[in-house]
Amino acid sequence: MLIAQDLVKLFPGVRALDGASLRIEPGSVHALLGENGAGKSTLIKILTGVYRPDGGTLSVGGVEVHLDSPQAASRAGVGVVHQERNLVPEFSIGENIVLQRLPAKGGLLDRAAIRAEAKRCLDLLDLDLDPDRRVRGLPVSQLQLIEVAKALSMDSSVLLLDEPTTASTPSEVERLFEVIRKLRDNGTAVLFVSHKLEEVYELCDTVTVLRDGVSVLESTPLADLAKQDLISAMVGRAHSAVDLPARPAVTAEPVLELSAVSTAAGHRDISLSLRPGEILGLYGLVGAGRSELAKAVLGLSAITAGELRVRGKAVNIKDVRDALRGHRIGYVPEDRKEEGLFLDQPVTKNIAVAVWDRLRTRIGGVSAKSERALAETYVERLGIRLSSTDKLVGELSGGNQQKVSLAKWLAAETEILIIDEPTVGIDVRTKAAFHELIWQLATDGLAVLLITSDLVEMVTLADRIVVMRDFHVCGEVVNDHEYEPTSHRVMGLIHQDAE
Amino acid sequence: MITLDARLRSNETTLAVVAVVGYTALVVTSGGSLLSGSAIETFFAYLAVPVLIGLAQLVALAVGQMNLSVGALGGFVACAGGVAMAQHGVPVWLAVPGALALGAFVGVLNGLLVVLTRINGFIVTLATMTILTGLQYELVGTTTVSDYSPVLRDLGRAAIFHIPVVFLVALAAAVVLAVFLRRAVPGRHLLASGGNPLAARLSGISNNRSIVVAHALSGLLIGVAAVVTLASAPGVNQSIGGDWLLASFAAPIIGGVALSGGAVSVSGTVLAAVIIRLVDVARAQFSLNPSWVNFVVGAVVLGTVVLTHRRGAA
Amino acid sequence: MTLQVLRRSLADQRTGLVLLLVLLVVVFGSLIPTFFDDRFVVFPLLRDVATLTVVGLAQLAVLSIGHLNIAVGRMAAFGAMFMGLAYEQWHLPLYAGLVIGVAAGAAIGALTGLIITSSGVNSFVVTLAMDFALLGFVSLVYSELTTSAAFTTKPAGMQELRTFSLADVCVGPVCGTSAIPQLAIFAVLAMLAVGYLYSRARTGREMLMVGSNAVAAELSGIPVDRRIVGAHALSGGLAALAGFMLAVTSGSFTATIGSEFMLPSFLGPVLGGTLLTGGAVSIIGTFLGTSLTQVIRQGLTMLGASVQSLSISLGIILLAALSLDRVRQVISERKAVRR
Amino acid sequence: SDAGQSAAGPDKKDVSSVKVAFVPGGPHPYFQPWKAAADQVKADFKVGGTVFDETSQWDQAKQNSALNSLASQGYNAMGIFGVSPTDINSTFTDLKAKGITVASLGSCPAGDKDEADFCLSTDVGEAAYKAAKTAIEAMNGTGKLVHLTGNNVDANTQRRIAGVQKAVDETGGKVSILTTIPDIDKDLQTAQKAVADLLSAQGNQIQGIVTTAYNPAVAAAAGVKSAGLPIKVVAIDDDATILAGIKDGSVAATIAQNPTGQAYVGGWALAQLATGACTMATPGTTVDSGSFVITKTNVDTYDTERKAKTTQLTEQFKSSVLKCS
Ligand SMILES: Nc1ncnc2c1ncn2[C@@H]1O[C@H](COP(=O)(O)OP(=O)(O)OP(=O)(O)O)[C@@H](O)[C@H]1O
Ligand SMILES: Nc1ncnc2c1ncn2[C@@H]1O[C@H](COP(=O)(O)OP(=O)(O)OP(=O)(O)O)[C@@H](O)[C@H]1O
Ligand SMILES: [Mg+2]
Ligand SMILES: [Mg+2]
Repeated sequence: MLIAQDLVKLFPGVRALDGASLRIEPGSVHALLGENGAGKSTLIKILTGVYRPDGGTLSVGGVEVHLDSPQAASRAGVGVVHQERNLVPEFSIGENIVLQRLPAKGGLLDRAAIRAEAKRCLDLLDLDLDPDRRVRGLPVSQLQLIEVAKALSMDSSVLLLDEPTTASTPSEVERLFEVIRKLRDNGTAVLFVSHKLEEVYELCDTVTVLRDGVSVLESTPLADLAKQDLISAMVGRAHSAVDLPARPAVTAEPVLELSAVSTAAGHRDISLSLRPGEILGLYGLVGAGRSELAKAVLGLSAITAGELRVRGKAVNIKDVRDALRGHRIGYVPEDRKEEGLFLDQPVTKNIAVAVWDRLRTRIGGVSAKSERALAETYVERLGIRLSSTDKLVGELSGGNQQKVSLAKWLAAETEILIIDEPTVGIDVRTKAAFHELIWQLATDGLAVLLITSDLVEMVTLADRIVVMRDFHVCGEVVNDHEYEPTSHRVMGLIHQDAE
Repeated sequence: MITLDARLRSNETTLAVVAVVGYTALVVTSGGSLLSGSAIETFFAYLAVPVLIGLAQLVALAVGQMNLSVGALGGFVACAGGVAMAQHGVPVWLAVPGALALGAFVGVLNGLLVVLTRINGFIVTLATMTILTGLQYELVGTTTVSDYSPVLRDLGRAAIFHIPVVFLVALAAAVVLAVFLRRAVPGRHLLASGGNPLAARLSGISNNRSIVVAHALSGLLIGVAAVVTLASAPGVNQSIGGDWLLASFAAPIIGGVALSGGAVSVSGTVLAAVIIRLVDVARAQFSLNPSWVNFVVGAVVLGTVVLTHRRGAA
Repeated sequence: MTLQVLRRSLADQRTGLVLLLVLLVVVFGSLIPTFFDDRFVVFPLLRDVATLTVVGLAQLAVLSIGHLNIAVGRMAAFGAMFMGLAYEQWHLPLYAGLVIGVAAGAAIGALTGLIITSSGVNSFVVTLAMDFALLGFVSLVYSELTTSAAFTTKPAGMQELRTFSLADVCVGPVCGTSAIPQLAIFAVLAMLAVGYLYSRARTGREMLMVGSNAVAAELSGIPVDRRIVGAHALSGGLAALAGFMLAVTSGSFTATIGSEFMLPSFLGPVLGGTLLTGGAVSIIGTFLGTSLTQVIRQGLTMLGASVQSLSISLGIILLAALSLDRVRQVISERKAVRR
Repeated sequence: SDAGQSAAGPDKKDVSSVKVAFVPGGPHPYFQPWKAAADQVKADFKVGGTVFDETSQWDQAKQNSALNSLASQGYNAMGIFGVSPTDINSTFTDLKAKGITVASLGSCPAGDKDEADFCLSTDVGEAAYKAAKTAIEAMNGTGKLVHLTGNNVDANTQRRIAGVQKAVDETGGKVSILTTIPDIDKDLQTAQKAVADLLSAQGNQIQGIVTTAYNPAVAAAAGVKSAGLPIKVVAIDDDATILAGIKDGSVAATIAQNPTGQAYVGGWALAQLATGACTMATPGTTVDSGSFVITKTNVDTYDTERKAKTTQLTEQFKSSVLKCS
């Protein structure tokens, strides 16, 4: 149905695609896998006319096509959800959904038609949103689903989904999968990109794996492949997830304690404590107030009651600078593009920004040489893929960007590190490397507060798991690193609270 | 959570309240003379150009562009129209559409330059501003051209129930523009390009076209402002348009238009122009030294900015 | 290695500016026999370039954080007013007055920054309002304190600063050239200081990061509000310095100092590659951009251009220069890809 | 005139070696007669060349740059209308230090000192006084007067305000100034708006308007006419628009100045000084170039009076201002 043959795409200094081929059949869900920076998003952008290939051919329904604009792609029946959010903030949900084909009557917008069409697409996803509501201010998970609705509105015969589930709750994911299956059964060809192999096995029929821009596995039935085969195809060598050894029990005095803390953001009566060398997990469904709590600890929203103690002393943290300098607390934010990175700045500055004081020469200026050396250390340590540390962070792939965001805080050498959703959109190998890294950092004495919505990750890493719901703590689980029982207890806490 | 929409709306309400309170205060202190027909006429007659140039800037801001050539283009078009009629005998029915077309044409050039060279619109319009200023001087030198179409000039002074025709023209332009931006497909495309250019592109909207359309509309509105000037000014000379630039920004920005594009308020812009006009009237009424007026206006705006926008939970 | 240097310099906007500048100087020099006359052409030209480079730096300071300073000219007038006061009313020596004026400029800049950070309102709006307030305030002070709307007292050394060149600076028997005005030293010092700030000093680098992404800066422990206030204070201080240089050049401290600063304040930095969106500045570029516009103006004036053809040609050359730059960029991108 | 022939002698340069530049403050109708006068100077006095350069655009820095460019091109005598009256002395000093003969034309430097060789200009205070007097006369000596003028922070504006004040003071309270509106000369629409607002707020209290700047004059004439109020407008200069206003009655009178005389006589005197044929009797002397009240009665003939003044100016220079060998 849709056939891509030997696609090549060059960016300044990078061969993003170097002979990628792929064949998507109607009535099936095709997985596109690969490490960060393998070229998945680039391939999708070529299939949707955003980029023009520097080589290779495309055909839809047996006819060779040249998709030189997004319109051309949608005319050819290709619909897409890109990895980055692409909504117009000041427009209504409805208008965003039908933006590609705004219905008009007598030269003016047909609002009723917009509302009806938007409602239809939202209903498909079981989303109860008012089509007239403005998009600005909606939470990320809903934005992602609105993008899916937008893709559905095109009734395309080929649907490309680039990591559509990174921000979704399990139930939202389930709902999305049902819709995808229904589309598949109606003959739509679906391409699905994800780093979560469980999802891939649950949903997909065939698979293509990209490595460094080349298809190393092309349109192969998924049923024939074991998880291990996929992973080794992606990483190019046999890869076994290291089982992280158990870590010694921590007995040191807590370095960070919250007792009965309420915040201006709406938290009520939150108590928890974190010791050096410990990984404390903070679990909850999206919107439970975990990121907000981290920001309250950093002084970004006021603590209205209760006490925050650092190393035993009650403190009043003013801002991130105070947290970093006065208390050695760091925070790796979840939204790397908006909060973590300086996209138009080079990797060096992004990594060194918090430690310029340390890199000063005798006469007082920041030394570019030691800055570069520092950056190179962490580029190597985290395996960040780039041609030069002078490269702008915005030109890196999503996973590598996330690594830069973490590198900044590792470079800052804090004693307490809050890490928020560290592996969203990160490939398996990098993810394992991240886990190992975090584990090692904790073993070396760092106190880690880990916020993640990935329960597997939580069970892999955390020593204890504090469960949050609606801006308060509903319980704590000691992690025995067995997925089944621990996850049951965590979910149990969430649900018990709901009743 | 307050959405931007609600904030815009509340901004418009505030502006409306300020305008009404200000006007009432001036009426009371003038002993009611501001309610006389001729006073009302004067009030609105000089509102037409500020509204039009504010709207011209608004359209450019809508796509995230700036148009620094508003004043220079307005002056150039007005002088071109005046010279064409007075010195080359071009009839008014030809000169007026010609002036509008000239404005739109230069607007299109601005847009094309931005799109083709990919130079920041700020710089492109800065350059065209310089060029147009030169052209305007080339046209009229240091003279004031005033002996053109009596029909047009009568129209410039005409009023219906003491509402000047030129103001009605500006108001009509505002209404058409509001409908265009709210309801017409090209208008929505323009705002989408301003609000999120990448999203617009991925949805098949040509940002380049949006930019050209926005500049063309901006030029067209300036053309209307130039025609209004031709009709109502005592004549046109090299100084016409000299004070349009800052005024064109002041109205939309006070009116709540985002500099970054995508969020506009036509009614806010019109209301802001009214408020700025009230300051002029107050100055005349109380014989204020313009230095004091400038100082007080600046200080009051700064004061309100600090008091009303205290960055709290936002 | 050399290839890489070559490629990098080809991709640099400033290379284009230098080439264009050299080209224009050669063209004007061959068309106008007196173009290199150091007393009447080069000296005054460099004096203007020096002043306007400082004006450009004043705008660059706020562009670095992604802000604008519409009041740059009026801040110059404000600072210059204090210098005039210092000389005429307080009878202070030249450099004491300079320090007071620059401090006053920095203070009004800092106040602007504080208003922006405490209100969260766009810098365009705040500096526009500040422009109005200062326009009124400065006029009021001048009409209150002077009869001819200017402070005309010249402290010792001011006249010399106006006319002296490097020829008056001698190290032993070796003297400098008479083409370079002493006033240019202020611009060089300002460029060095600002250059050091943005490339080496933590404060300046943090300003750039604020310009690049203010939220990320806040979350990286950068005191964003303080950096914003700092950038505006720097802008005000540099504007005041430019006001001083203009007053020295023209002869007295008047309320209209700086009223022509707005356009050049943007032209220099932007032609030189400073982004309007923040996060990247070029100090040398600002100097080159300013030189380019002044050389064009000078050359055209000497070729006998009339008022109108002067503006028309200036606009067209600007557009052409920038379009050429765009072409060069496209070519260097292509080269990089086809490697 | 045969004045040019007087330049001859061993230590004196030939008059053809003198090139005279006329540099106004910026583009303005007032200076347009300088252009023709410059050509006349070249033709009549056989100087090496004349030029009219209005590229200053009302910016002292740009004017200085234009002056330096002209100097580099060999112009060794300059008649200058300084943009900034308080700064122009510095410019004069610079030019004189470089051996250039300088006249301040059309406006004198602020303060008591004039660094130029001489200043030949309208006495702006005197002209404003005359204008106010004319307005008061037209108002039949009683009522309220409004003064519209240009840039408030300009020494000349202050002189004009003082001139108007003097005329009003002389009425012993019969006439008072209702308001003085400065800063409305930048552009025509600002002036128009200010006039309209003034008339609409206080129009029925005003008997006379005196304007001492160009755009307010054009705006006031049109504004009063369209408002149909019995206000007497006295304007400035003799631009075609204003003369038309006098003819149709919307302008009661205007005060013409003598730009032609300034440039013509000034150009001649500059040439004499530059060749060394003459020196200043008192360096830095100020000479009034004259101002003339134009009303409906003399609108067609005032130029004769002005030409007479120009002839008289030449005589005055020959007899007392210059000292010729
Ligand atoms: N606009 C661009 N300019 C320059 N390089 C780019 C650009 N877009 C992508 N690249 C580079 O192309 C390569 C492929 O990137 P791509 O985004 O396709 O990876 P991906 O497989 O989607 O990774 P991820 O899983 O992290 O999203 C990367 O090396 C990236 O740095
Ligand atoms: N349904 C919702 N509608 C609007 N805003 C929401 C909603 N859910 C959450 N938010 C916003 O999200 C923020 C709280 O979520 P926060 O990001 O702290 O939670 P979290 O548990 O960290 O979730 P996540 O896993 O997404 O980070 C608040 O700012 C809240 O206003
Ligand atoms: Mg991707
Ligand atoms: Mg979160």
